[in-house]
Amino acid sequence: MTKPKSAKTKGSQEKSSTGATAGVLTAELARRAYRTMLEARLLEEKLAALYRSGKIVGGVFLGRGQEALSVSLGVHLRRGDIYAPLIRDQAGRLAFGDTILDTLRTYLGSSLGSMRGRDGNIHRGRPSEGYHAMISHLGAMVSTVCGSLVAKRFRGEKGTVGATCIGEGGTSTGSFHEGMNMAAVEKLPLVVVVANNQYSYSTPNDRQFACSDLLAKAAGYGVQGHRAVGNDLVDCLSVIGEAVAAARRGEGPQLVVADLLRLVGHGEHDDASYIPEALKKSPLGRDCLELAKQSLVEREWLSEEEAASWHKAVEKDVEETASKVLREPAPDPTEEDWNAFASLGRNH
Amino acid sequence: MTKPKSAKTKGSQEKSSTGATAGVLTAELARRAYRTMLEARLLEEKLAALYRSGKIVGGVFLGRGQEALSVSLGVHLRRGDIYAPLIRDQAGRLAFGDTILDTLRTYLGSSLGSMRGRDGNIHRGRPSEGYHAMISHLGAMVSTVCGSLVAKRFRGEKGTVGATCIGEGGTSTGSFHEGMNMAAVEKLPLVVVVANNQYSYSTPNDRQFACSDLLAKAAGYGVQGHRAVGNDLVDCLSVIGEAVAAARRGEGPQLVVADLLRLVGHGEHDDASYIPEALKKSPLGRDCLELAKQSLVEREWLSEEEAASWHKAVEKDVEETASKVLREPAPDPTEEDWNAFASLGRNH
Amino acid sequence: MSSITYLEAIRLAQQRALKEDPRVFIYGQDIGVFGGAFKATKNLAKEFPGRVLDAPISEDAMVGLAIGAAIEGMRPIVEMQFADFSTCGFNQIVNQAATLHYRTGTPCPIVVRLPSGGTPGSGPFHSQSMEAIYAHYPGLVVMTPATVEDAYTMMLEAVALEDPVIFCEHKFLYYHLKAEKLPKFPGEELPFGKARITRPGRDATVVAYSAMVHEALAAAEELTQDGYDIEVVDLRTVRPIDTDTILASVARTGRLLVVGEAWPWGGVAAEVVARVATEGFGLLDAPPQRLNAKETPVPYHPALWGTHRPTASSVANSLRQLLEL
Amino acid sequence: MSSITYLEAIRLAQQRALKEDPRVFIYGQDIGVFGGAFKATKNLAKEFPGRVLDAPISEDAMVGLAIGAAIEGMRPIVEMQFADFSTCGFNQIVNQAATLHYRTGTPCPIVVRLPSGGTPGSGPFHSQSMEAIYAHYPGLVVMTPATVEDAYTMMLEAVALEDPVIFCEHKFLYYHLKAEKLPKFPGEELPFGKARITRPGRDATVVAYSAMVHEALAAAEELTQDGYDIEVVDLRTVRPIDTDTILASVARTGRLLVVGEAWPWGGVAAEVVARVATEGFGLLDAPPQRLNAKETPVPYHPALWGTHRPTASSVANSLRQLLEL
Ligand SMILES: Cc1ncc(C[n+]2csc(CCOP(=O)(O)OP(=O)(O)O)c2C)c(N)n1
Ligand SMILES: Cc1ncc(C[n+]2csc(CCOP(=O)(O)OP(=O)(O)O)c2C)c(N)n1
Ligand SMILES: [Mg+2]
Ligand SMILES: [Mg+2]
Repeated sequence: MTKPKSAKTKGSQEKSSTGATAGVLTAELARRAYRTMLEARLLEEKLAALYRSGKIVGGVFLGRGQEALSVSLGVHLRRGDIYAPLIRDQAGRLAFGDTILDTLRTYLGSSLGSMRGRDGNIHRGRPSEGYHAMISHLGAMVSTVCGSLVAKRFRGEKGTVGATCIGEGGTSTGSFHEGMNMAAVEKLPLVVVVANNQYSYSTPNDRQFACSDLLAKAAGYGVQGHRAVGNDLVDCLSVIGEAVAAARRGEGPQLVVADLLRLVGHGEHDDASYIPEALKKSPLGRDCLELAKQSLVEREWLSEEEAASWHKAVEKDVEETASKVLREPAPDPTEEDWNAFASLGRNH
Repeated sequence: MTKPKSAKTKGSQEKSSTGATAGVLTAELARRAYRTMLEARLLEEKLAALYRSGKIVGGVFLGRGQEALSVSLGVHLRRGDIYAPLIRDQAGRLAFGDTILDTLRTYLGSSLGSMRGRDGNIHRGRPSEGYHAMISHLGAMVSTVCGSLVAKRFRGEKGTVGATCIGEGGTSTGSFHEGMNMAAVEKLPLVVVVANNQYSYSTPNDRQFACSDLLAKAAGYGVQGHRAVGNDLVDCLSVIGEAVAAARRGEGPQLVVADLLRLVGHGEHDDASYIPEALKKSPLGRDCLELAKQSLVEREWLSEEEAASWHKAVEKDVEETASKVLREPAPDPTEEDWNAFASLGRNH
Repeated sequence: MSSITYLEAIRLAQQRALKEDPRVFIYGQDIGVFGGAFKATKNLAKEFPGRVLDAPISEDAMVGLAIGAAIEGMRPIVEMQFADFSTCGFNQIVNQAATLHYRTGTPCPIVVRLPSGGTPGSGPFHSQSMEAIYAHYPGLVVMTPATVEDAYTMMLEAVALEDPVIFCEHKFLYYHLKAEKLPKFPGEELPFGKARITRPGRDATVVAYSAMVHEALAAAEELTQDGYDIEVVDLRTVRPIDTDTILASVARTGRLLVVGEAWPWGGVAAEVVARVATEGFGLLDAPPQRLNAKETPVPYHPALWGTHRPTASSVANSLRQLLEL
Repeated sequence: MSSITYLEAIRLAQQRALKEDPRVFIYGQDIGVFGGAFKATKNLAKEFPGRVLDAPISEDAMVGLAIGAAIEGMRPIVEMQFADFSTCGFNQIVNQAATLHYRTGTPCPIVVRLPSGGTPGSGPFHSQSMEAIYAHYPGLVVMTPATVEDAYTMMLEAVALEDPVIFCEHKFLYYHLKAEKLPKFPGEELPFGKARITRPGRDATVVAYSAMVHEALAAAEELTQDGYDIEVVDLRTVRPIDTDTILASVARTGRLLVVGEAWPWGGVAAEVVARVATEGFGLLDAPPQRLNAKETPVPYHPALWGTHRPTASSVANSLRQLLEL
């Protein structure tokens, strides 16, 4: 089911990062990443609580355990880049500029949220600001990001990248394949991060794919491959930093594969009892937030005290924002324009 | 655009055949293969003539130049196997048991053909006999063959294989990807032959894919890979023979990649002027039928005289069959049942 | 006493199909040990080892596999995790499954289960009703059971049919609907393809299917207070459509309202209205009417969703208008 | 004097769009140097270097790419090689393009060109008319030009619209239809979304679109011999449908026949009949009728194909029956 691999195995076109201290990694970046992970974690805990208390209807889908990987992509993107996060990317979203406020608004369906109650939870974004709003159909965002990058190429914009994430299960979709191939043909500055969390919903990897290493797909598309240790923030930051930099330099699409575990169900309705205890106790199951703190403290980039005060501050922020949003108006069906067209009137 | 490769380059999971004299190759097999290639070639020439004279309406899509590769798969299949040929597989079809008669009937839309005028040309088959009838949508047959193999597994049938072909262009489809991955997960005895004829319709390879070698896809799916020299009958026979044997032995899906050129347009309406003369004159452009004859003659498996007499006999057969079919009744719309359902009456 | 839900009926029908017919197997994401996103295959993998298989996230290939297996004589059931994801298997369904028998004479007896329809908070991609899309294609049977009993017997019928069946099971009904016991065998009450007069009436006919049958029934109940007696027809299958039963009903009531949870353009309601207008024009005392979802994606917020789809109260409103025409 | 075909009109409209609007680019299989399977982009790659791009055989990703480019302000045109292959891009069209504006407020101005409809010998997979499938989805505009002039102006309109447009261009009309000159700009004759009274008449209204307009016109001509004067309405766009023009026509003639080349179930004809029955019931002197393709895949043999789709003579027959009702 799970195939633990040593972190730096080389795939055929794989580029190994130069390790934890590689190029782009600075204390400031790591601190920002850690703080954002913390925000994501505490915000998600609040979302789970709101779901349990019946305030959020539908579903809540969390990225617990995947914050290090997710944030590492988000922090390496900048204004003008394109980002299409997927299910478990609360941390990456916040790093890219999404807010605790808009997350809560969207989950709670507030009419003030960017989706205005029309769409919810993980399906949020602000496409006109380069922040794509995923559709549920896995794989679909790969080619969409390609399209935005093609637009930038047409406009002569240089040095911007596009990025998306996907689970190992999503790599089985035809969409993923077509998008990867297309990106490679067009040599687009696309970074695709595959979060191999060993399960797609309940399905273990041996029912999802049969290659011995997902990174072997890179050579099949003719793109560069990178491997990151999914729950090691410092490794994720440096590997993804290098992947994003390579894309920015014009080296074409970059595929990053990281093994990890989600430390939570597929959604909050799911107790993930299909994940064996032994796996949870394996290195894969170590909590990236905890590991990140240790690692930053060891490097003296962060003190325990600071971490604790951040925790408190974020908690407060989340609580206050949630109370505020809970008082915000729900969308009013009689005010809704009920029109799917941008240029046509209603009822066409 | 085209990336000529040495015939025996090793991909990561690639199995090279042991060469021209490998296991299964016998004079008898090679003679049968050659004769079938000849049938396919002469039959297709007739189809082209019927198209030019307006007798065949719609389109004619030929496999000229790809007979060696196509036939090599067909001759290695046997009763009980599953075969889903694609566009350029006239030779493989005949080897699998399709006939000159039914080909002509289908192209001419005869009501006596297996498609009864309802479908035509390359879209023919007898699914209930393991001979799938392709739909046009490229890639779709990969998973369909998987399904038939799963059925055989349910029934406990052992030692049968399923096989399909696809062009290099077809590998870009999501269907191809999903089917390959599924076959690998299920460890099915599937053989997929990719005929890399450098163009998909007019589109050169550099607009179709970016991997340096299509065989690199094998590792990405976790299937065994093989390379054949696409216009060398003896090499195709031995490589595909080995691939089919491996599938039969239970080694799971086998991907065969062969470089070659189609020596004809995409369809008979197309003059293929987009294919550069230099490429046509390269080793890739050598006619597999001619090469096969030389090779068999050199090995003293066939004499020039015999080849000439076969040519004559096949030509006669094709001509006589065509005259016969041309006199057969067209389907009568007033007799047609106009019912798409198997178990419901008309007009449901 | 334990009562049986609509969801459980579907599970039990699949269990029975697996038990009685060795050709049956089930294929879909998370349907094995996990028992499916909605638990429609709970325990079946254990009870029938090797016959309830987890699929990769590959809807196109899932349907392709089912077709290939059907060609070889199997009776595959494919579970889509949500109807909405069947768009990714659309090509195989409409171009291969639907055409196979006409083209080749080989039947394609597959069942594709679509957990369909809206539930609060499910949003644009987990709420769709795609029956009209599939019913457009000759060669596909489209079932839309509205009751626990029908969910059970129609699933058995679906497996038995020689044709590909799109089985639209409504997620809102999964837990909301219960029955005390199940019919012994299909056809006990009504044969395949026959609509049901769920509630006989005199003043107007409401034609509905799936979850909308229950909104129609509630609306009919509401209108008794105004002294109206409304007939409710449950289509049960939307392809084929039982036009005869509809026409007979309209012949009695003279008034027709068709309710569909999907969008109006080319939907079941359009098709039924077109048939009645064409074949039963003279039976109508008033213009036939239809009521559908609003013309947007299915919204996420429950307040929007509740207005987006037809409800008992909007059906009752439409009926009041119809009765005044 | 050189006359302009329907196909050439589409090519010229794309040329003009490329010339006048730097946001426009075209993406599709074999459309670059080769000029497309039907030559609808002939020479455009040369005239507009880098803006007419060959795509891999990846319909899903082709549409996805167009959507992403549209989000960033481009105006992509995607050519499907045949309408039939758009099933492989179906998910992106109906779930991403159609929903984007409603969900996010960001418009999705893409054009997806579908070479549609039957021609002799093209068979089940190169003949389909998919307008009803796409028109079902709120958020998609579906155009079905029937004339050379409309092919030209509507393509320009399609590129200008803020919404995703499914542009159903009919392959049978590609070479068969000719015009002497093209309109200068869209809207010169009729605004977007307005149907055309192609032939005024008194005794019955035939509503048609795309290739069927010409079958309807020939049938109308044939019926002059019986002394009937038939009005022919060309819908031009099937989403939106110009119900007002249809109702006004039926108000004059009292009789309605709707003709569609696609299958009947939930097709354009069903939708139009449903609208007229609902909104124009009192205008009808006889039951509204529809005529569609037969209920099978489109057959290969020309003799079967010629019977499968509506033709002038089957339209004339339907009209005669309608006039006797
Ligand atoms: C095309 C498609 N089919 C099915 C689903 C339903 N679905 C949602 S999440 C999920 C599992 C995804 O697994 P993976 O890609 O590994 O991501 P993870 O949830 O593990 O992060 C499935 C099957 C979907 N979203 N899209
Ligand atoms: C999904 C899909 N899209 C488009 C087409 C139209 N089409 C038919 S053949 C062809 C080119 C195929 O190229 P390749 O797979 O390389 O096979 P070859 O023709 O070279 O043998 C295309 C684009 C199709 N059949 N299916
Ligand atoms: Mg996963
Ligand atoms: Mg090719």
